[in-house]
Amino acid sequence: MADLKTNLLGFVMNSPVIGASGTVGYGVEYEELADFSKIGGISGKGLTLHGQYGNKGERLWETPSGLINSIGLQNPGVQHFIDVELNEMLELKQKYGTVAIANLGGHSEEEYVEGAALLSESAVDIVELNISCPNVKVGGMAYGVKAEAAGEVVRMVRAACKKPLMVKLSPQAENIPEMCKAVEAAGADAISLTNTFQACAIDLEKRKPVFNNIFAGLSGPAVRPIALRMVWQAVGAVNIPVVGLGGIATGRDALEFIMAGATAVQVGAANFANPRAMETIADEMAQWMDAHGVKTLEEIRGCARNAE
Amino acid sequence: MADLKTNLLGFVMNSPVIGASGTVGYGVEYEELADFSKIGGISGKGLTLHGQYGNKGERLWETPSGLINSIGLQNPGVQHFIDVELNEMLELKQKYGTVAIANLGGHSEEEYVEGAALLSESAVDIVELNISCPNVKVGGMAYGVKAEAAGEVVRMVRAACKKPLMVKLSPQAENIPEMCKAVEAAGADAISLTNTFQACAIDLEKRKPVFNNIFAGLSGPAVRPIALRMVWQAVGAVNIPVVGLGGIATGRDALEFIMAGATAVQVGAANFANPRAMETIADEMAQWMDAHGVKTLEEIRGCARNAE
Amino acid sequence: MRAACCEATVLSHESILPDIRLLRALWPDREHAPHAGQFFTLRAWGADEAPFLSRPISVHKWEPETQTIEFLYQVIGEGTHKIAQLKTGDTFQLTGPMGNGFDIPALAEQYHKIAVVGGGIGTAPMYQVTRELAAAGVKPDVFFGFRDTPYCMEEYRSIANVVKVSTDTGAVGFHGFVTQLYDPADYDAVLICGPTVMMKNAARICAEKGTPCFVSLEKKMACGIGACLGCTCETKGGEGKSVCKNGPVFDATEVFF
Amino acid sequence: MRAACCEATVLSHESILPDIRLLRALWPDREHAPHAGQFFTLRAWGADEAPFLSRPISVHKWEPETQTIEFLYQVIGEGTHKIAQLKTGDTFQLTGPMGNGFDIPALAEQYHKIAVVGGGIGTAPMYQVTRELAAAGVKPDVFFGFRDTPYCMEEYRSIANVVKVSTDTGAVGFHGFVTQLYDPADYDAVLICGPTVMMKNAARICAEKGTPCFVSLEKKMACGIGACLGCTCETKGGEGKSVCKNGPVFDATEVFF
Ligand SMILES: Cc1cc2nc3c(=O)[nH]c(=O)nc-3n(C[C@H](O)[C@H](O)[C@H](O)COP(=O)(O)OP(=O)(O)OC[C@H]3O[C@@H](n4cnc5c(N)ncnc54)[C@H](O)[C@@H]3O)c2cc1C
Ligand SMILES: Cc1cc2nc3c(=O)[nH]c(=O)nc-3n(C[C@H](O)[C@H](O)[C@H](O)COP(=O)(O)OP(=O)(O)OC[C@H]3O[C@@H](n4cnc5c(N)ncnc54)[C@H](O)[C@@H]3O)c2cc1C
Ligand SMILES: Cc1cc2nc3c(=O)[nH]c(=O)nc-3n(C[C@H](O)[C@H](O)[C@H](O)COP(=O)(O)O)c2cc1C
Ligand SMILES: Cc1cc2nc3c(=O)[nH]c(=O)nc-3n(C[C@H](O)[C@H](O)[C@H](O)COP(=O)(O)O)c2cc1C
Ligand code: FES
Ligand code: FES
Repeated sequence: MADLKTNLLGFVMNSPVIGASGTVGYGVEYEELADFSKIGGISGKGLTLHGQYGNKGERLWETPSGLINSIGLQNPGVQHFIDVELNEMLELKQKYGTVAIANLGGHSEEEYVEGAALLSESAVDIVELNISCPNVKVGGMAYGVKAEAAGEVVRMVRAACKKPLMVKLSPQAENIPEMCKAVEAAGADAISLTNTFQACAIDLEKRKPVFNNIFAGLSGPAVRPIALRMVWQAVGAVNIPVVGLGGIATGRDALEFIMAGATAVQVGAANFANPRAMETIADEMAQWMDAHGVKTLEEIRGCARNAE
Repeated sequence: MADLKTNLLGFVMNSPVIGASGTVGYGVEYEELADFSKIGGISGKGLTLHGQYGNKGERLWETPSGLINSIGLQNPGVQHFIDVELNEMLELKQKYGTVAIANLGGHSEEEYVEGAALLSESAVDIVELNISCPNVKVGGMAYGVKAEAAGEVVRMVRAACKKPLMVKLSPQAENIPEMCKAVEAAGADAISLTNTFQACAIDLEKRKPVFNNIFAGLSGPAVRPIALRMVWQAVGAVNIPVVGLGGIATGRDALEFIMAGATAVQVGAANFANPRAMETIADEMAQWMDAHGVKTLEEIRGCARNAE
Repeated sequence: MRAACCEATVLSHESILPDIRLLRALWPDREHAPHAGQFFTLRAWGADEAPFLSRPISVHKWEPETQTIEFLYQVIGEGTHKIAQLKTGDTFQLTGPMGNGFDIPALAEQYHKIAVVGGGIGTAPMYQVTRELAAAGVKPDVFFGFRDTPYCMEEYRSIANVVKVSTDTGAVGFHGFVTQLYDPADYDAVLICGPTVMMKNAARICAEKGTPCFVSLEKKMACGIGACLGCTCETKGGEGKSVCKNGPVFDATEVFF
Repeated sequence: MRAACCEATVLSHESILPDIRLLRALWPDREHAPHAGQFFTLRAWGADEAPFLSRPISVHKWEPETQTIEFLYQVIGEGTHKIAQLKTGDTFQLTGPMGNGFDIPALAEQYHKIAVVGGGIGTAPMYQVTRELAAAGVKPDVFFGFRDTPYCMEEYRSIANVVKVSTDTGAVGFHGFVTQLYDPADYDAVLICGPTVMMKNAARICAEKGTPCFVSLEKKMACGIGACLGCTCETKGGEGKSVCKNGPVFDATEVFF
């Protein structure tokens, strides 16, 4: 049987399949639905220093093979997370070994730093710095576009945070390789990409944009080929691990990212079409590996780059 | 009955629906399949000064609600186009009124200028300058990313070309509004966007990228929400007409672009799923308009921006 | 007890009206039995097929002995059209039970005169509600409003005290709004499911009369289990609650304010 | 005469082998009649459903009197699986005829001893080819290779001179390659459709013996009508040709070099 064990920043995960931030709550919500022993980790819903309600108006919109969301980082705040939700994540970890990842957003550099400092003192395993949320008007996104701005905020967070730091990139980055290099240079331990793609939908009957913010974030299988391209670029640009995501819905999808060089993968929107998507993806990866005589992911990680 | 007549750069088209470059040959290929009296114009296959074979290896790959292509601007060259294919386009125009658009790519500024100068002397109606093809290694793409580079090449082509000039943008542009402003300032008469999205696919069995160039261009309904967002940004950034495209497959899709402010739309990949897509889209637009008491496109063009 | 995700089998599938269907399915998971006001998400198409999201439908009736669940639903768009294609013996993806539902034991203990109010397809969950109330010893009065043609009303006679119907067209029963059928002052509590305007109206009248009112809300849902925050509704406290997890049933004063 | 896009009706649909199907459909467009070696694209699913592209299938048999077209195809992946679901009376999107096909009148006039060679599902177009050749007065010799089990061979007896079969497993007929069944030197022309390696091999032997050889190529196709340049094959001249429009039938020396 193929061994899916995956070492991410020193944590040995049961599989490379991580629940993507914002789609799996803090893990417990899915506990009875999926076999967590096959899930590598959970990235919790994106946090901001202070809790917030998120966006008003429409929050979800279906598109061909995709979903646009405009949640707007609704969350209970970092301290509440540490007091309550983190403990649930750690219980899951104890039971199943799922690595606990805190996803941190922010509206200013100060907020990022303060939130990261709090998480630094918590029992969370990894901090995923979200510099890429397209759904908050101020902040988030700005850092996701310009490499210098991203490097700056990562440097400040790095200084404030002793936890392994994974920086989550936006597909709106002006230049993916430069962005990757900037966050690596600023002290990131890993990179995850991509967050959602800035998108728009118009409600014909109302003759106005579906979302109050006009733009919102597209994800799901529709974006997978673009996300895979960006992951390919990221792996080529840096020496730190790259966690790939964007539209992964099957074991074959996940293996494409692994063959492009990703250390692990995250699964977001696919959880909505199949609540057992994460488990199914891990199973399908193992099946493919078994059928092809591949024993560990090391044997195939990055193999598609050999011809490069 | 709703009137779909659309004025694009002085040409009154039967409908706002234009066949997108590279997907409808030079029009004649589709003549027996679709009712051309409902089609506004045809943008011919992308030309380069000298004819070229295009890319070797896999050229087509299906993805969820999308298609990745790596044609690589196979074309007979500008002069051959003027001597042969343009005449076919003009025959169509005579029969049905479909505006003849020449799509021009290039590998260097000199090539762009030389090609544009030849087209300037031809009987073509509009020149669509493709500064955005993701499938040619040198050129094309470079101009599509940086606003200054784009402005520069548009300025040179503008000087060499008396024809109405529509500049076709890439979704890989670092900054869509800045890009739009740069090409407007450089003399573009209209903007069309988007071209295909740079994407990647990996063949698991071969354990290598599907395409020889590793990356190729994604289009089809999958990308529509992103393309619509960019078209929204473009309309907000410039005062010249914007022609929207990317994943349009139904009348409703086309109307979203019109409500975002697009003057006309182009239809690409959808022609492959339904050879009568262009005609069907025009019919569906008219049906929606009839059902909603909308008599002309002017009544609704850009209406979704009113709340802005 | 959280939700399970199972392959359910269609036992029967009836057309009640041109756009109304009654789907009976075998719910294989005995451990996850639903109660009144809860819902399931249904998916009668592949994970890779449109629509992207599964569709939430309330429990119309649940028979624990036979593990049979009934869904009463309206065919509206792509998702319900695909569900409507299911034939006896077909299987489909069923996830649930989800949501808090109505807390029938608590309601039956606290209140003695209960009005069950439904509008249109919002009557769907009210059958299980009425049954459970009756079983708990509190036969409610039932007031349903429809546009033109009432449906699935037969079985209420034995489990309700009173059953009254209104229609917008006057075709059947009282010609007018369902809210005109009863006076909240006569009741200890009012339970409502229907179009948002109707619920808001009914809740306002209840508030005026000081009668506790519980409403079952609808929001577009992605996960159905409180994980995505796609279905958040505004609450008086301002913090927002997930309709799928903290609801769909809310004290009306919490969500209409 | 270019292609038309019509809704075609299934007249019958047979399983020949577990993965081989024979689909008979009514092609409504009399003006666009196909000939041997041409193909249609089939779409038994919505324009908004996967797979994105329609699937090209050759004309196995065309009966002008009844406007009946037959497709013999192998169920391989998503597209052919969906086509395989079609039942008698169903309609589907059929576009064609496409491609040059074999120029039977010219072939029959120029050549008198013709070998028709097919490999596996590559035999599908060869039935119409053989019929048209016979009708033009040149009954060909037919040589087909299969992996294990030949299919749809019965009707060749009356329209071919000789019919010989080889199988990879030796289960039926000659145990070996189809190229071992005949000597190109005995023929004025060889017409081939089958796996690329097989065609290349056969074409090489023909070239050695100086026998003209025509091959029917396969390439992934998007438009099928020469508009997208997705199906370009390399040609001796270097300019590249569209398999869908300039082919699928080529003089072997043009494409295998
Ligand atoms: C908790 C709950 C219980 C429900 N119970 C019933 C019931 O018992 N009987 C019944 O007929 N209907 C019920 N509904 C409504 C039902 O979910 C929608 O009618 C259905 O989703 C429409 O889907 P569609 O694809 O057919 O139509 P669409 O055209 O896709 O959508 C029509 C409308 O349905 C709603 N809708 C669409 N997708 C979703 C989604 N993923 N989640 C929630 N709402 C959505 C939206 O308001 C949308 O505008 C319930 C909804 C909720 C939230
Ligand atoms: C001109 C022509 C005539 C053909 N005639 C026949 C025939 O008579 N009988 C028959 O069984 N098969 C025929 N084929 C092959 C048939 O088109 C493929 O088997 C079919 O497209 C497979 O689709 P799928 O979705 O089932 O499998 P997939 O798993 O999607 O694809 C399997 C393989 O089929 C080919 N293929 C996929 N999509 C296309 C496409 N859009 N265009 C062309 N090839 C594609 C590719 O090589 C792919 O690797 C013909 C192909 C061509 C080009
Ligand atoms: C409903 C929803 C909420 C999300 N919330 C967050 C978030 O809070 N923080 C974050 O970094 N990403 C968030 N994302 C982005 C996902 O984590 C992921 O990056 C993106 O959806 C792409 O992956 P997918 O295609 O597998 O969904 C959210 C996505 C969705 C669909
Ligand atoms: C097969 C194919 C070939 C294309 N060739 C060209 C081209 O030569 N020049 C160009 O500007 N765009 C080309 N495009 C891009 C389309 O014109 C269009 O911009 C893109 O496909 C997005 O539209 P769609 O989603 O409707 O296909 C091509 C697209 C496809 C699918
Ligand atoms: S639907 Fe996901 S939180 Fe309610
Ligand atoms: S398939 Fe489009 S040119 Fe051949």
